[in-house]
Amino acid sequence: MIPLLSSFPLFPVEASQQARQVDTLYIALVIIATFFTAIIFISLAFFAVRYRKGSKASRVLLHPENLKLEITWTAIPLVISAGIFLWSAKLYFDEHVPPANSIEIYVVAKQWMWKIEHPQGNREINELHIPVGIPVKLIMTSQDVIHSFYVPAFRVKQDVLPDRYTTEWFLPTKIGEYHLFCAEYCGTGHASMRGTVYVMDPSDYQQWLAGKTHEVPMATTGEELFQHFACNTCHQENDMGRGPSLYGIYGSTVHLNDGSTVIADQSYIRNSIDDPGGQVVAGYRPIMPTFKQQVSPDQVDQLIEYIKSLRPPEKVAKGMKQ
Amino acid sequence: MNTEQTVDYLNAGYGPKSWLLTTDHKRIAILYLISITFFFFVGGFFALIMRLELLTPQADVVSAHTYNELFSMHGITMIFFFLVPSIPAVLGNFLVPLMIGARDLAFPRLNLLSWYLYIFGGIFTLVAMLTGGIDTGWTFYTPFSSAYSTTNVIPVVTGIFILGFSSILTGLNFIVTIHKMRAPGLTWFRLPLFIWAQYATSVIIVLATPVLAITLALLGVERIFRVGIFDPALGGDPLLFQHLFWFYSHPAVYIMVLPSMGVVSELVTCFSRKRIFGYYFMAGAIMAIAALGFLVWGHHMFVSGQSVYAGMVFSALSYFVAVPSAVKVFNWTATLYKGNISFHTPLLYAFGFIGLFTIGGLTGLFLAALAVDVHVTDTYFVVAHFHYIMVGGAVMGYLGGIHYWWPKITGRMYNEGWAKFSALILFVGFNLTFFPQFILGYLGMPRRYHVYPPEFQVLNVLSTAGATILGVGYLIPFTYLIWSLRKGKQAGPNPWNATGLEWKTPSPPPPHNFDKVPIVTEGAYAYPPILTTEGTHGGS
Amino acid sequence: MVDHSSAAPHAHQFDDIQQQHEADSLGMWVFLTTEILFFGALFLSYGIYRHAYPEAFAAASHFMDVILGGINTAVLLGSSLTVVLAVHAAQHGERKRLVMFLIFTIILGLAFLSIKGVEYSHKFAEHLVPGVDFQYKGPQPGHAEIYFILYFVMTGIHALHLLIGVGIMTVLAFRASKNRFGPDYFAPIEVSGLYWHFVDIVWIFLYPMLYLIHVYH
Amino acid sequence: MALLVLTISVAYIDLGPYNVIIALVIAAIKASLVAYFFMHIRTSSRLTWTVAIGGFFWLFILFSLTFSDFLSRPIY
Repeated sequence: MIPLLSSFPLFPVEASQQARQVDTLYIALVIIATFFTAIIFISLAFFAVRYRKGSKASRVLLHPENLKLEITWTAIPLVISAGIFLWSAKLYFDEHVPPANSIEIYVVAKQWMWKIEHPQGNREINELHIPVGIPVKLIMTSQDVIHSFYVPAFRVKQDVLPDRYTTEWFLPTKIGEYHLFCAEYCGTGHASMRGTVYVMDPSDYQQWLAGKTHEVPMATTGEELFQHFACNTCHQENDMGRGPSLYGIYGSTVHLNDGSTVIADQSYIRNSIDDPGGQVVAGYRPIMPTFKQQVSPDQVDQLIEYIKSLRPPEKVAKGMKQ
Repeated sequence: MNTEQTVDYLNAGYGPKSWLLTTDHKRIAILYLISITFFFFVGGFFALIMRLELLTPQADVVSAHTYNELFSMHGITMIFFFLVPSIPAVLGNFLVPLMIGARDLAFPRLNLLSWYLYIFGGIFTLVAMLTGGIDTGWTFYTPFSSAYSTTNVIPVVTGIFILGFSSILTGLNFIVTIHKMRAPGLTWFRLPLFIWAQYATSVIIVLATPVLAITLALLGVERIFRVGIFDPALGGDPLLFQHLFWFYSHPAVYIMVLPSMGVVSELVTCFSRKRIFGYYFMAGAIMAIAALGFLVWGHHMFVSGQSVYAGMVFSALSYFVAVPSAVKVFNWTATLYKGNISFHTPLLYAFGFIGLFTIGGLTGLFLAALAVDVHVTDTYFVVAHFHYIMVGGAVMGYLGGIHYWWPKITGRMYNEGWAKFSALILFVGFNLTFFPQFILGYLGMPRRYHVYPPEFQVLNVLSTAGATILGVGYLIPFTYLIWSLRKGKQAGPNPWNATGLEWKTPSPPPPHNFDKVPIVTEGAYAYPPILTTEGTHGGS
Repeated sequence: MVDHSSAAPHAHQFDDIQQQHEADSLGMWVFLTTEILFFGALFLSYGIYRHAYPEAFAAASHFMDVILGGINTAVLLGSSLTVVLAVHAAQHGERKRLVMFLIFTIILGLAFLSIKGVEYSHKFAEHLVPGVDFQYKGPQPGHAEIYFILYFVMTGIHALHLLIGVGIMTVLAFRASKNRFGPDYFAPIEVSGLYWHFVDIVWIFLYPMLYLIHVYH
Repeated sequence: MALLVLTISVAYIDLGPYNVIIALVIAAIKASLVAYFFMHIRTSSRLTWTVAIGGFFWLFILFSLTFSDFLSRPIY
């Protein structure tokens, strides 16, 4: 019985915090659905037998329409629905707010593979190694079409779009190996765009990170790129350059030319590299050329990681604007 | 017997010209019946090969690319060329004028044009699919469809564009006909629910189809000129495509299932010999579904990168659609209460519809529940869910309707024993095919996969076994219905003793439907009261 | 278009000419709602991208010829007026006036299309045709390109509608000259008039959205 | 009626520069006038009103729900 069950599962493994929460909601829904299906099926069967043609059951009917009944069975589904909505919306919202202490890992999807890079510089393809018990946030983008990063054991899924970042987070709770699927149809090799997520003991994870000795941290690679593309000639440590300083900019609120503000997150940095004229910092002229053709999505990720590592040298310098 | 002498719509003229140039709504319905049956079996054939491939975890029947073409062609054929036109274009075309006591639809020539557009678009698409293939899925998501696919995207999209006009013309025709051509005394709230359903469906068609048309046109422009409308690499936004696409394609689900709901209301009342329970709520629910169905398209996009807040709005609105659907199921069930039920084949299909639609509808709640949807969207759970609605719902209703009105359409009865047997086979085959897919989906098997991890195999084998039964099940009615054309018993004008104007004229009806314009004095389903405790049934 | 005139006073499926007239008119209105949604989806795409790239859109609209566009607006409004007068003439059985106003309408329609053609040829000359020949000197050429695509698609589909309208009007004028219409039977004129007005209304929105963005920048 | 058209077109070009909302409001007014007088909505049945308004209402649905996504998107 047991080997059969393991080769023929009827319920997926729960390997993340979200999995437990989603399953609870799912089981509640199964109960509700079974209950109503049973009501309908049983009454169908009961009426079908009792009121079959020629049966002796009484057909005296007092009211052919029954307003109270109609209102009741309009209201009950409405109330139940409202309850499910609130419950599921809460979970959904939480699924989009990664905890501050999350490990951030970059994912680049392309036809038909997952390229993953850890901040420490470890790269892997179609594999994702993560520690158990620590929230992981994926910062994802695609090089070509829309993909979707789906780990059934974690009950999370998020489409991965070209020229844009989407994020997904989860808190793995169980050591093991789990499927990674591409869930958004992406062309011929869609079904083979699969991988494995390895949830490891934190110490094993550290060992794994260190095990690949030649890895250069993403921020370091990013710094080299920063110099290679001569970004540093304009974006200097202080605000004396032709472009704004990037020290301490990550995560801060930036005031733009048109009076609006924006949070300098990965999307903002990426947009500024691709389309520098789109969101110009207040006080600066739109002189930066686009680097869209020169910089690959992986390199953008490395630049972001570098910019993230730039802490403000002095608090005073930050407020200064031309 | 005496039908030999009387002129009916079938013997009013002979030869291909009398059919291909006809403006008689009943003949056009027959043209549609033949063409959609053809497309149904084409689409079913694609499905069978897919199920065959999915027997094993490896690719052994077809290649990845062929499989992708198969599911795309299956979806496109079944949705655009079978389900959307099925009940409206066949039963609706035949019955709307008959049920409201009109001589024809308001615009008979437009009606014929609509069939020509359908058949032209259909053949165009089919040829395009078979010559150059199409591997985008029926959803045509950008930028894959506009910049990456190397298949015949433009011709296929053109075919669907043409088909869109056919739909719009049919919808427009029904709306005008129902508004302007009802028999004297036939007020809105005396209309059979089938007419309400056709009306609501037409409203959806007319309002949603143009958006699909323009979206596909923009996709074509993007693909031909390599410019960015939806392609993010060129500044476009693929989510805009998804919004526009689902603005049509979610309501399209109701285009497919609402007419079936109308059919089921006719069947349940006729065979329990009772007025429908809660007529006003039923009519209201139809219109509510049609209207609310337009507010929920974003629930196809919960993981697409759509704003979290928009997702919540769409989720909340989705639950409002669930309510009128639930009301309808309750009312059908309540109609049976204290009825006088005789189990003819159409009623079996109606039972099948109610049961399967209930399961399909309730699993819709799972998908509207945001966090659960995140897990099951784009998996087999979704596949199972929409097949319960579209095959379990729409096709069951369609077959029920075909059986119910077959004597009216052809003047002949089919073999009841075979019919009941095939209804049972279809019900069993359907559940065996699609129920395992719910489990597969929750386990996490993504859709559109031709190879899969081995632990999913057992459920896939069950599903394929069911699909085989289902395939055979569809061939049985095809056979005995054709047989009945020659050998079936004469039906007479009203074999079911049903109310409704369509039964007050001979079967098959004369070319102009009614010799005298009927005058309506009572509401729909005015079955005589069923007599009391003695149990003597009060059929008229 | 909806067109059921025949020698018979009313088509067989109707009880009388009144019912037929109402059906024709309702049919056209329903058709126009599909048109609203058809163009509406385009306007939505425009709105989304304009919201996303306001500067690029404003800059790109500098290349529009406000004067020619303005003239075209006047031309179309004028043609709507001649259509109204044609319907009026048909209602009162004034055959000559009917034919005359239909011909005026056709001329104005063709005038609009010619001016549009001139504008298009300018765009070709200025290398502003996305997908064919697009060399844009202003800022954010990629986003400006979206503006030009939408410009061509929206005005192109609009022009196509107008072309169909001109075709219908030509048929009507021809049949009017054969005295097919009269005070009892003018639904085709009225219904085609509705279509014509709708095409006019679309342009009323297209003009400020495509041509007049930059004026306030 | 010709005068009406003329005034509106002139006023429209003058007011156009202010901003997009005014331009659209004027376009809407102009469109309504065309519909109201030229298309005989003025004298039409309730049904025609319903059909015309229905079309725009559905357009409003399309716009509002789509923009509900695009306008709330940066907040992530």
